[in-house]
Amino acid sequence: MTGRILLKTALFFLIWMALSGKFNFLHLTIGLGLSLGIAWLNTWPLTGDKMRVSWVGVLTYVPWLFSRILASSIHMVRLILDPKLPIDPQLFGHQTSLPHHAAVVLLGNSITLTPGTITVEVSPNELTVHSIDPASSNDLLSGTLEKKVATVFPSQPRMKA
Amino acid sequence: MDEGALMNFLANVSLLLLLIMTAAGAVLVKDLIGAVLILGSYSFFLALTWAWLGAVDVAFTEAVVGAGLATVFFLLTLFLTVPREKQGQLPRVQWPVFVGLPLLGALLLFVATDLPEFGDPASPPNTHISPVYLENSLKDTETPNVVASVLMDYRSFDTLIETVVIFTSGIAAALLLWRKKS
Amino acid sequence: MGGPRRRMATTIAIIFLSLGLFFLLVAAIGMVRLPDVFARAHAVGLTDTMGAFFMLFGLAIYEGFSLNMLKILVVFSLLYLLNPVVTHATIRAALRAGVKPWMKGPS
Amino acid sequence: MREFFIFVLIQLVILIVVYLYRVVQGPTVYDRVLGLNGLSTKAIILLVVIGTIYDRVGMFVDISTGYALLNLVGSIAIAKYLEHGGAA
Repeated sequence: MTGRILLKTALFFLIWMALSGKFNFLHLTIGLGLSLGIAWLNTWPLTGDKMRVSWVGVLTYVPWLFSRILASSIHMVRLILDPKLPIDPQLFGHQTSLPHHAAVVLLGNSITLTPGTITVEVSPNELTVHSIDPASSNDLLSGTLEKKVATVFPSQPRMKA
Repeated sequence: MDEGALMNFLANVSLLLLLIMTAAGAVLVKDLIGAVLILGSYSFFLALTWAWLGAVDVAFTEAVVGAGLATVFFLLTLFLTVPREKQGQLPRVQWPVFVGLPLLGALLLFVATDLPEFGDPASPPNTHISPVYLENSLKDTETPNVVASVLMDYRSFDTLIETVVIFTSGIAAALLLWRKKS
Repeated sequence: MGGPRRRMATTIAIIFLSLGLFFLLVAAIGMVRLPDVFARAHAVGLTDTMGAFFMLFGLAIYEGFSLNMLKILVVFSLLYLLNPVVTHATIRAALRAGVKPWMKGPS
Repeated sequence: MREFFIFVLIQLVILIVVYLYRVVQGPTVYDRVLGLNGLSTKAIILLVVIGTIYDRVGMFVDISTGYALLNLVGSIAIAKYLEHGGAA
């Protein structure tokens, strides 16, 4: 617990120093106090349930997601500029078996971030997704996206209810 | 007019056109929520215009107050006043308020001790700004009263706009409160 | 000013900004053409992701390697973190308030 | 280069007008809110562009950071109230 707080404090303090760009005593003290406070709030017993994040997973996931965003953006541009406007919107539920709330949040955010699909409703086990045409939701339906999200959160006990 | 000046002019004109369009839209639109949202976008553009004019601090204030807080407050008012089956209720006052507000007041009082004494001859305004006005006002404005010259000459635009604002709000309040005697 | 590195950064910035403007233009067209809120949200997503990416990266590259570049990247990552949340909240409100999504076909 | 940035600025303003059309015209409230979201994203980009024109990016980027956060808070509040308010 203490270790996590200290780690987060160091991270927030680095961000503070990068953003403030001032290195006198007053600014550094305020920054240190604030980062300690925010780190403490972030490891609040109520919200900070155990979760492990694989940093290698994050580093591979972000570029992959970005390439998907680029591809679906180009698809979206073609759809919009097509004179016939060949869209075929659909609203469908998607069962997910991701082990953690944070993973579901990441999945939902990734879906919304990708042009062409939007998460409409979220519950721990099911996402309702609106997609603008069937091709846009390929990644989600084939389970690729979910597998990639699972690599960010390595195996851990199933969450409670 | 060289090319740079022309571009500058075009940027000015386009920003101002946006301002006028949004302001007119906020007045003309019949839907209340629509009007509030357009007013929010008007604040966005006002902030952008301030930024474009180089007044960054004013832009920041406008963004925070106009685009952020005012829109939310307007919407909140709308939703609390629109007649519905279940009337919105004001939240009950809770104990953090009783703890937090006195703390905030104490903090403000503590900070206020840092202010210079009233009429202190060594305070920054009295050593830097006032002498300049006192020395130059007669020469600049040829008005014997210094207060009048500061209000009506040095910050004449501010005074003018402030008067307009107070006048407008006075008219609005009178229109709202005025009733014909039956 | 001057120097081949500077000139290259400027060229890349111009290319990126033009690409960003293109994506923003397409998103604006989509905003007008698409039939309902749900479909338009996809167009806004296009603005939020690709438009912001190209514009802000172009500006960051033009700025050169400095604290300002870092700050622009912070704004950029902030946009990527926050915009999905905003879009999701709006669309969820629309669906919960009973707006029917536009569907293709005879209905 | 300054001319190019001002050109970008004018282009952005023209694109903003399209979003404004959606805010004014939008058949439902949600269209308007959506238009406002897209608009504020563009306002953030526009602020950074203005900062680059004036060569004071540091200051303007700070504003746009605040803008992005405020936009989040405002939009979430609006969405929250629209959710059980319905179209008014």
